[in-house]
Amino acid sequence: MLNYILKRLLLMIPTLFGVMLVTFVVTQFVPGGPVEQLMSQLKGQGAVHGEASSGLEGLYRGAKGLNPERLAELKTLYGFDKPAWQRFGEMIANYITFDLGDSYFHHQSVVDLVISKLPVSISLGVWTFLITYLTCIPLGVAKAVRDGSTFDVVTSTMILVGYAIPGFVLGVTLLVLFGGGSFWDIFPLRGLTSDNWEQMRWYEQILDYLWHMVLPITASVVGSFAVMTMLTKNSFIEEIRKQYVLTARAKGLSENRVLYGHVFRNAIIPLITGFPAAFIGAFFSGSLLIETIFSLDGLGLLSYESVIKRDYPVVLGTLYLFTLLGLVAKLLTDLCYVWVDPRIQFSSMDNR
Amino acid sequence: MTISDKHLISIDNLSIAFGRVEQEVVVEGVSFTIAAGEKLALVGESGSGKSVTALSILQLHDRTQCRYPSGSIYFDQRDLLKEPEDELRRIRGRDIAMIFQEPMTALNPLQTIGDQVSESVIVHEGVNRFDALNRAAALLDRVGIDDSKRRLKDFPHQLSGGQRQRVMIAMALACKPKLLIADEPTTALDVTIQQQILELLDQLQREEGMAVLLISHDLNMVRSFADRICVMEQGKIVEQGELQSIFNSPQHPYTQKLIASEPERFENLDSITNSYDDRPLVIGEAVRCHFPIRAGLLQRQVDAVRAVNDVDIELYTGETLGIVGESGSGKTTLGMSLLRLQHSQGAITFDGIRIDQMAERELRRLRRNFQVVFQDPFSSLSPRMTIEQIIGEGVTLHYPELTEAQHRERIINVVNEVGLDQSVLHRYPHEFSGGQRQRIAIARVVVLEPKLILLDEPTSALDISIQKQVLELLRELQIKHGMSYLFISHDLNVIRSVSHRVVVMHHGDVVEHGETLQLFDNPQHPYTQTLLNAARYKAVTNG
Amino acid sequence: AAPSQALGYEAKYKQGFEHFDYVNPDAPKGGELNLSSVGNYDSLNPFILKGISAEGLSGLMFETLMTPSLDEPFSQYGLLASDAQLAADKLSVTFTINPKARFYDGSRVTAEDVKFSFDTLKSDKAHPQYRYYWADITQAVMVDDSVVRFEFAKVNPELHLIAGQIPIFSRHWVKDGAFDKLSKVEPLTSGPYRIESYDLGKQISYVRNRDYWARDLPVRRGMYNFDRITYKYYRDATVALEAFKAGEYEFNHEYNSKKWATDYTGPRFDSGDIVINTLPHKNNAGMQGFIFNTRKELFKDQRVRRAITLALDFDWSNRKLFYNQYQRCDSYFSNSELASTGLPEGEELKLLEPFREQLPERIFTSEWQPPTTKKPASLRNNLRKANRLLKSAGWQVKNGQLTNGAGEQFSFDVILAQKGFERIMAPFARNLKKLGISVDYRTVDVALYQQRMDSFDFDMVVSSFGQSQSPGNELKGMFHSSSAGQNGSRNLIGISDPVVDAMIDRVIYAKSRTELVTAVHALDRVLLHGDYLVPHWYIASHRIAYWDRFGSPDTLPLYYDVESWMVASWWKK
Amino acid sequence: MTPASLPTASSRAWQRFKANRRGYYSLWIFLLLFILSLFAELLSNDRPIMVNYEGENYYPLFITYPETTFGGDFETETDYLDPYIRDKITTAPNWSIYPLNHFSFDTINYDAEAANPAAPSNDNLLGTDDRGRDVLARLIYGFRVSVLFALVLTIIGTLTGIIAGAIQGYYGGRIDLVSQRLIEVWASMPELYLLIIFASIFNPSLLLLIILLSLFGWMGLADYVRAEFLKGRNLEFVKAARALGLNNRTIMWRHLLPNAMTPVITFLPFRISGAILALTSLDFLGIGVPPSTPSLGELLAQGKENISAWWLSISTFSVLVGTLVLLIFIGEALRESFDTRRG
Ligand SMILES: Nc1ncnc2c1ncn2[C@@H]1O[C@H](COP(=O)(O)OP(=O)(O)OP(=O)(O)O)[C@@H](O)[C@H]1O
Ligand SMILES: Nc1ncnc2c1ncn2[C@@H]1O[C@H](COP(=O)(O)OP(=O)(O)OP(=O)(O)O)[C@@H](O)[C@H]1O
Ligand SMILES: [Mg+2]
Ligand SMILES: [Mg+2]
Repeated sequence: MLNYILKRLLLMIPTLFGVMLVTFVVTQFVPGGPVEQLMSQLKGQGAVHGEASSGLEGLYRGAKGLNPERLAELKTLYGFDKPAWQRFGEMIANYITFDLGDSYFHHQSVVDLVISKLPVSISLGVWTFLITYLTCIPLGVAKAVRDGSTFDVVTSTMILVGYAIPGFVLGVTLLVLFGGGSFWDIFPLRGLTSDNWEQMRWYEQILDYLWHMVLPITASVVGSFAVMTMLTKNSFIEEIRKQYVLTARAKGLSENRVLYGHVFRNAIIPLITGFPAAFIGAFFSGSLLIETIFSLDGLGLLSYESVIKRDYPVVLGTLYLFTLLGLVAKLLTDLCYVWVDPRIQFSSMDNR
Repeated sequence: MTISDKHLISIDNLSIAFGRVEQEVVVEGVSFTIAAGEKLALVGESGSGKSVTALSILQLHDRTQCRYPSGSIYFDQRDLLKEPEDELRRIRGRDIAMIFQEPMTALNPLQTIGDQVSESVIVHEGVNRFDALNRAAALLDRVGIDDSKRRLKDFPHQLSGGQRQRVMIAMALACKPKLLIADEPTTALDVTIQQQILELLDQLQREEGMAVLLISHDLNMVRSFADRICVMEQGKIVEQGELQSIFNSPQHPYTQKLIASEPERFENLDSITNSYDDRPLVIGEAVRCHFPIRAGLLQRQVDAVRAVNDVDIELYTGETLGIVGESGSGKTTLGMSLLRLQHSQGAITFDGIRIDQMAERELRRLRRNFQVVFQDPFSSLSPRMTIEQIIGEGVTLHYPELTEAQHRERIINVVNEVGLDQSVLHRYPHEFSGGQRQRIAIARVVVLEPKLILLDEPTSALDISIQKQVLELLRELQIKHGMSYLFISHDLNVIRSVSHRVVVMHHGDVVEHGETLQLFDNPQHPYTQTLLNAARYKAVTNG
Repeated sequence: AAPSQALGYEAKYKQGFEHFDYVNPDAPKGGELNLSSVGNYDSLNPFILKGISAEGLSGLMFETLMTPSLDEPFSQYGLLASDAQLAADKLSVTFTINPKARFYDGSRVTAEDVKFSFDTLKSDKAHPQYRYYWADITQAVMVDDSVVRFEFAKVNPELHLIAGQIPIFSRHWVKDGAFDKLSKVEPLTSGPYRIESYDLGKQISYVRNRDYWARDLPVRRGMYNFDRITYKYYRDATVALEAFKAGEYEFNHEYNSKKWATDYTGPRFDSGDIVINTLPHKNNAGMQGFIFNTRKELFKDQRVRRAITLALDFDWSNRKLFYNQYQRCDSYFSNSELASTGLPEGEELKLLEPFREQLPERIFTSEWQPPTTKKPASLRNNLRKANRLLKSAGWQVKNGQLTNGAGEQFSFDVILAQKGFERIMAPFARNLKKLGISVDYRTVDVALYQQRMDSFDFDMVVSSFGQSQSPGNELKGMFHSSSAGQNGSRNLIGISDPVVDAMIDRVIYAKSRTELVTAVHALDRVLLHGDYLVPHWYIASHRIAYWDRFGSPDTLPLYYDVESWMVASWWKK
Repeated sequence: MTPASLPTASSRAWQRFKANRRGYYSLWIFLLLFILSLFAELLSNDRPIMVNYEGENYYPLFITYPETTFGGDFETETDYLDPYIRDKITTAPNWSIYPLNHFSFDTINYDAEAANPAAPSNDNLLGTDDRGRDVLARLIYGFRVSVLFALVLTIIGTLTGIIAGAIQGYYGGRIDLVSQRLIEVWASMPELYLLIIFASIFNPSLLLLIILLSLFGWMGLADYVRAEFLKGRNLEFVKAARALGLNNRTIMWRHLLPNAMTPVITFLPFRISGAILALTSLDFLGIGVPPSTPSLGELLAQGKENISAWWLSISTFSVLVGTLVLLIFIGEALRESFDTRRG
C-alpha cells in the first residue's frame, strides 16, 4: 500500500506537468488574448452596448486602428514578446515554488486573489456540502427502506422539482419574495455580512452572518439533493437484500443499526467516489450563479471572469492549485475505498 | 390448537409461498413443536423447505417476496406472524438465534468478525464494546478458533470456510438464546471440531435449557444429538417422532430410503493403479502460500498466516485424490493455488506444462481442462444470471460448435443428472436452497467434462440420497472420460468411498498421504490418528 | 485671457456668470444619496491598467483645469484654472491656476502638481489610453508656480480643450513613483468629495468636503449637495433592480426597453414612493444599424443594400419588442442639430455642388427617409419594392431561393456580440426570407467577435457610430477611405468614397461652428444616400426611476449623462 | 414445462420492469409524448394541412408552394399566416385545414398586437417568447430536439464512461494508474477555451455540439464504474468466472457490469436532463445551436432573461420536471429489472 501511495504521489508530478502543458498550449490558440482585449477596450466602441444608441458612448478621438508599434508595446506589457516555450518554462519554474504570479487585471497576486475569495466560497461551499450530505444520506436510506411507498414517490417528486428549478429563477424568486421591496423584506440582498458588522458583538455577528447566508444557501442547496439522494437510495437497495442483512436482522438489531451499522459501509463506495471531490469543491469551487445573484465575491465569479477575460495567470494558477488538490483528493478517494472495503486492491488483475 | 406452556415454540399448519408475480408454494401445512430444552432435528431432502421454514420462525423473509397463505408460529404465547417488527426485534438474537446454512454469504463482508460476534451482546445486554469483544474472543475460543484475539480483527474473507462457520455459530450463541436454529451448522467442519461444537451445544442445552432446532443431512450427527426428529419432503412434513422410533422403524418410504442409504466405497476404485506409471496430470512442487498479517496505521506486514507450506502433490489421470484435514489447514488454498486461482509460489505442472509462470491470457485456454467447484456455491454464482446462463456460459465458450438445441439439451441433461428439474433454469441463484445451489455449481463444471476438477466440499449440503447420486455421476464421468478429481471433504465416509488416494493436511503441511484404504486402516501421523479415531468414535457411539 | 473655451463659437456663459442654468443655486445641502453599480471594483486609482476602479472616483474626487457645461456642444469653463490662453500659433495653451485651489489636505494646487499629473498619466505606469489620447500633447512646461503650459506636436482645433480635461491630483498621493501599484491609497485630490469608507468590491461611500475650495465658484454653485454618496455594488442587474425596489439605493437609470416597460411595477410604484420619469436630452445619438460589409461582393450593389433595408420592419419591432420607446435613426447624427433635414440648400448645397457628378441625383431632389410600414405604407409594399430592386440587380427567385445569373444563392451571415439582438434579427430574417434571402445569425464570444471585426471578416454586424456634439478627427476612422483598408479600424462598412473623404476634411477643418454644422449636414446626406446600413433606432430621453426624496433643478441640461447630472445637481428634499 | 415455454432472462427482466407499475406507465407516457413530438409537424405548424384554393387541392404541409400560387406577390414560400394570404385561402369558396396549433417553432406571430414576450392568449396558448414565437410550439419541437439530443449524448457518454471505468477498475495495476492520469490531464483541459477555438473554426450545429460535449461528458461516470469494478472484481463469482476460462471482456460484461449498474442507472435520468440543459449552456459563446433551433434549454435561458414573463419559465420548467420525473420513474423500474432478487 505504502508503495502504491508513493507511486501515486510521484505520478502527480508528470500529471501536473501534463495538465499545465495542455492548458498552456490551448491558451495559445484561443482567439482574443489579453492584448486583444485591451486593444478593443482602447478603441472604445467595438460592440454596441444596450439595444439602442443614446449618445453616451465614450468617444476616443484618436482612434485609428491597430498600430504595429502600439501592438508590440502592449505585448511587452503582458510578456507576450517572449516565445511561448520560454514563457511556459518560466511559469513552470515559478509554479514549482508555488509562485503563481500576478493577475493581468487585478492588483493582487494569484494566491492573494484566491485567498481573498475564500471566505465566500467556503461559507457557501461548506454549508451546502454539509446540508446536502446530512439530508441526502438519511433521506436516501429512508427512501430505500420504503421503496415504492407514497413517501418515496412524494419525496422523489419534491427533490426532482428542486433539481429542475433553474437556479437563476429560484435565486431571483427568493430574492424578490424575501429580499426585494415587493413582498416580504426579510433577508438582506447581498454580501456575507452587514455594513456595520465590525461594530457588532460576537453573537450578533454570528446571527448576522447566518441571516445573510439563508437565501444563498437555500438557493444553492435546493437543486443539490436529487442526485445524491437517489444515489444513496439505489446503493442501499442494492445491498439491502443481501444475505448478511438477514444475519444482522436475525441478531435483533434495530432497523437503524442494520442500515447504518451494516448496510452503510457496503453501500457507501459510490457515495465515496464523489465525496472528496465534493469536499474540496466545497472549499474551492464556488458557484457563479449564487455569487452573481447574491453579490458575493467568490471563486466562482473569479474563475469565470478570468476565463472570459483571458486572465491567464489566474486561469493557469488556479488550475495548478486546484488540480493539485484534486489529485490529492483522488488519491484520498482511492485510499478510502481500501479503508471501507479491505478486499479492494489496486494491483493488476493478472498477478493474483 | 391450544398452546401448552411446555412448548417453547409451536408451528401450526404453516405454508410459505414465494414470488411476487406467480406465487409458488414451497412449504405446505407444516406443524411441529419444540419444548424448552428439547433438541429437534429437521431432516429431509435438499430443497424440501427446511431453511425456509427456519427463516420464517424469525420472520426474516423479504415481505415483498414471501407470503404466508396459512398457519401460525407461536413463541412465548405470541404469534410471530402477527407480531410487529419492534417485538420481533426483541426476540431475535436474544430469544431465538440462528446459524445460517451458508456462513460465507451470511457474514457481513466489511465488518470484522469481532464486531459481528460482539454486536448482539452489545445490543441486547448493553455490555460495552470492550467487554463484548472479550466475550467474543472467549466464544471464538470455545468454537475452536485459534489465536482468537487476533482473529477478532479479521474480515470474513480472510477466514477459511470452516472458520467462518464457527464465527457464525459463535455469533448465534453469543446471547445464550432460548431457541437455537442451527441450519447445517457443521458442514464445513472436520470431525474433531464438529464434536467440539456439538458438545458445546449440549452443554448450553443442559445449563441454560436452550432448545435446538437442528437442520442437517448428517444422520449420524442427528442420531447422536437430537431428541426428536421431523422428516420433510417436498415442502411437507412426512413423518415426525422420537429419534429412536424413527430410526428403528421408519414409516414413510422417503424416511426409509434416507436411513437405508449409507455411502459405500465404489467397487472398481483400484483399477486406476496401472496409470500410475504414466506422468502425473498435476504436479505441485513446494507450493507455498502465505497471507500477510498486517498491523498498524500503515498496514505493514508483521507476520504471515502460513496457509500452505511447501507442499508437494501429484495427481494422476483418472484418479481421485482426497484431501482431508482440520478446518483452516489450507486445503482450499492449496487447491486454488494448484489451479492458479490463488497467487502462490512453487512449481505447478499441468499435463506436462508449467503453468505457474504462465500469463493469464495463455492460461485461459488451458482453463477448460481444470475446473473447480467452490466451497461456497452461493457466492460463486453470479447473482444476476439465471441458472441457464450460468451453466450455458462455459458450454458456449468451450463448445462453440454446438447448435442451440444441442446446447440446451446438454444443459438440461446435466441439470437432471444432478437431481434438479429443468424448470430451475430460468431462476436466479438466490431462489434456491443450499443443496440445490451446490448441485448447480457441480453441474456448471461437469458439463464441460474437463480433465481435472477441484471439488471443494461438493456434497456438504446434500442429503444422502442426492449425495449418492452426485458421487455416482462423478464416478461415471471418471470412468467414461478418465477425469481426475481433487476432492476436499470433511466427510471421511465420502472420502473413503470415492478417493483412490488421500493426503492429510495439518497447519498448512501435508502430514501424510497414501492409498485410501491403507491410510484409513493404518494411519501413521498422530493428527490422522486423532481424526480417524474421532470419526470412528462417532460412528460407534451412534452405532 | 479667458475663463472659458469653446469650439468654434462664443461660449454661452459670459465672464462673471453666477451659475449654470441647469442647477438650482439655492439647493439645500445635506442628506444622503445611495446609488448602485453593477459589477465589482478593486481599485481606488482610475488611471491604471490593472483593476476596476470604484464608481464615482473621477466624478466626485478628481478635478480638471476646465469643466464643461452641459448645455453647449463643446465649451469649458475654468475650474482649477482661472484662465486659459491659446497661443497664437495654436501650438500651445497656457493655464493659470486659481490661487484658491486646494487639495483636501489644505495644500495648494500648483503648476508642479499639474505637470506631475500629466507626466504620470502619460508615462507607461498609467493606462496606455492616455498616452494615445494625448499623443499630440508633447509636454507640460511649468512656467511658474501657478502657470503651466502644454505644448502640441501639431495644430489641431481641439487640443487645447483636451488639455483642459486632464485630471489633476497631488504629487503627494503618488509619493515614491510606483503609480501602477497604487491601488488602495485614497487619492489626494481637490474635488468636492473624499472617500469616507469603502469595502472593496462591495461598496464605497464619499463624504462631502465642507471646506471644498470651489464651493462658491460659478461652475460649482448649487452643485454637489449631498453630504454622503454611497455606491453599492451588485453583480447582476436583475438583482440590482430588486434591491432598488427594496430601497437599498435610490436612483436607477434603465437602458432596456423591455425592462422599462415590464419591470417597473409593484406596490412602491403604485404608492408613489418610487417615481418613474423620462428626461429628454439632446445627446447626439449618432447612428446605429445593421451595417453592410461593402467589401463583400454581395453588398457592392447599392440596390441590393436598399432592398435589404426595406425588409427591416422598424415599426413592428418598436411596437412589439421595444414598447414604442424608440425613434428611428434618420441621420448619422440623430437627435442633434447636426442631423441633415429637408433638401440641401445654401452653403450646404455649395459644398455638394462640385461633386454632383459623383453623387446620386436623389441627394438633391429628395430627402432621405428610412423605410416605414406605418399606414398607408405596409411591409408587403416595401417587400414588393425590394423585390423589384433585387430583380433589377440581377437576382431572381429560383426554388424559393434568390439566385443570380451565375446560380449563386443569396445568403449571408450576421454575427452578434450581444444575445439581445437575436430577437431583433428574427423578424428581420423572416422578412428577408420572403425575398428569398437566407440569413444566418448567431451570437459569438466577444473576443472572437472582435477578431472578426478587426479583420473585416463578416457580412453584416450591428454597429453603432457614436458622435459627439462637435465631430472631428474620429470621423476619419469611421468613414474615410484611408481607414477602409486598415485592419482594426472602425470603418467596418468599408466606405471608400472620395466625396465622403472630402466632406470629412471639411468637417475637420471647419473654422467655425456654423461651418462645421454645414459640413456635417452635407456629410450626413452623402452617407445616408449611400445606403451603407440598415438604420436602427435611438432614444431621445433618459429612463429613470428614483425614490421620491429628491429635488431637482427646473431646467434640464441639453447634453448629459443623467446619473452624473443627478449626482452633481440634485438635492435631498 | 417444455423448454420453449421457460421464461428467458430477458423476459423475466421485462416482467420485473412491468411489476413496477409506476415506471411502466411512465415509460408509456414518455414514449407517447416522444412519439407525438415526432409528429410535431402535424400538431403545430404554420402551414395548413390542406388548402382548397379556386377548386384545387393543395397540401402545404408536404409540398412547398410559392405565394404566387395563391395570388400573392412573392415567388418564395407562402406565409400562410399572413392575413393577406389567409384571407385568400379561407374566404369561401376557398377553405383550408390548419393544424391544431397554428405555429411552428420558428413562426413569429407577426400580426398579434401585444408586445413580446406576450402573455398567454387565445392565439398563443402559452404565450410568446421574447421575439414573438409561440411557446407551445417551441415546447413541442423543443421537447423533440432536446430529448433526441439528450438521448444521443447520454448514450455516448454512458457507454464511454462504462467502458473506461470498467477497464480501469477491472484490470487495475498499471492500466489503471496510467489511464487515470491521462484522464486527469484530459479532464483539466479548459473546456471553454476548446469550445471557443472550435467555434472559431466550425459552424455551430447539433452534431458539433454532440461531439464536443461527448469528449468530456463521460469522465464522472467512469470514476463510479471504476469504483464498482474495483469492488466487484474481488468477489468469488468473478473468480469462478475466471476459473471457467472466460475472457476478461465476458467477465466484465456479463458478471461484473450487471452488478455495477447502480450508479449508471442512478445517473441516467440526470444525465439526460443535464444534456437537455447543456444544449444552450454554450449559446453565449456562439457555439450553442443556431438560435432558431427549438430547445428546452433555450426557453429556459429566455425565462431567465425575462423573469417577469412567468409563462416562459413556468411552462418550460413544468415540461422539464415532468420529463425528469418520468425518467426517474423509468430509471427506478429499470433498476428493479436489474435487481434479480426481486420477483
Ligand atoms: N427466494 C426464493 N424464491 C423462490 N423460491 C425459493 C426461494 N428460496 C427458496 N426457494 C425454494 O424453496 C424450496 C425450499 O428451499 P429451502 O432452502 O428451504 O430448502 P432446504 O430444505 O433448506 O434445502 P437444503 O438442504 O438444500 O438447504 C427450494 O425448492 C427453493 O428452490
Ligand atoms: N485472504 C486471506 N487472507 C488471510 N488469511 C487467509 C486468507 N484466506 C485464507 N486465509 C487463512 O489461511 C488458512 C487456510 O485457509 P483455507 O481456506 O485454505 O482452509 P481450509 O483448509 O480450506 O479450511 P476449511 O476446511 O475450514 O475450509 C486459514 O487460517 C485462513 O484463515
Ligand atoms: Mg437449506
Ligand atoms: Mg476451505
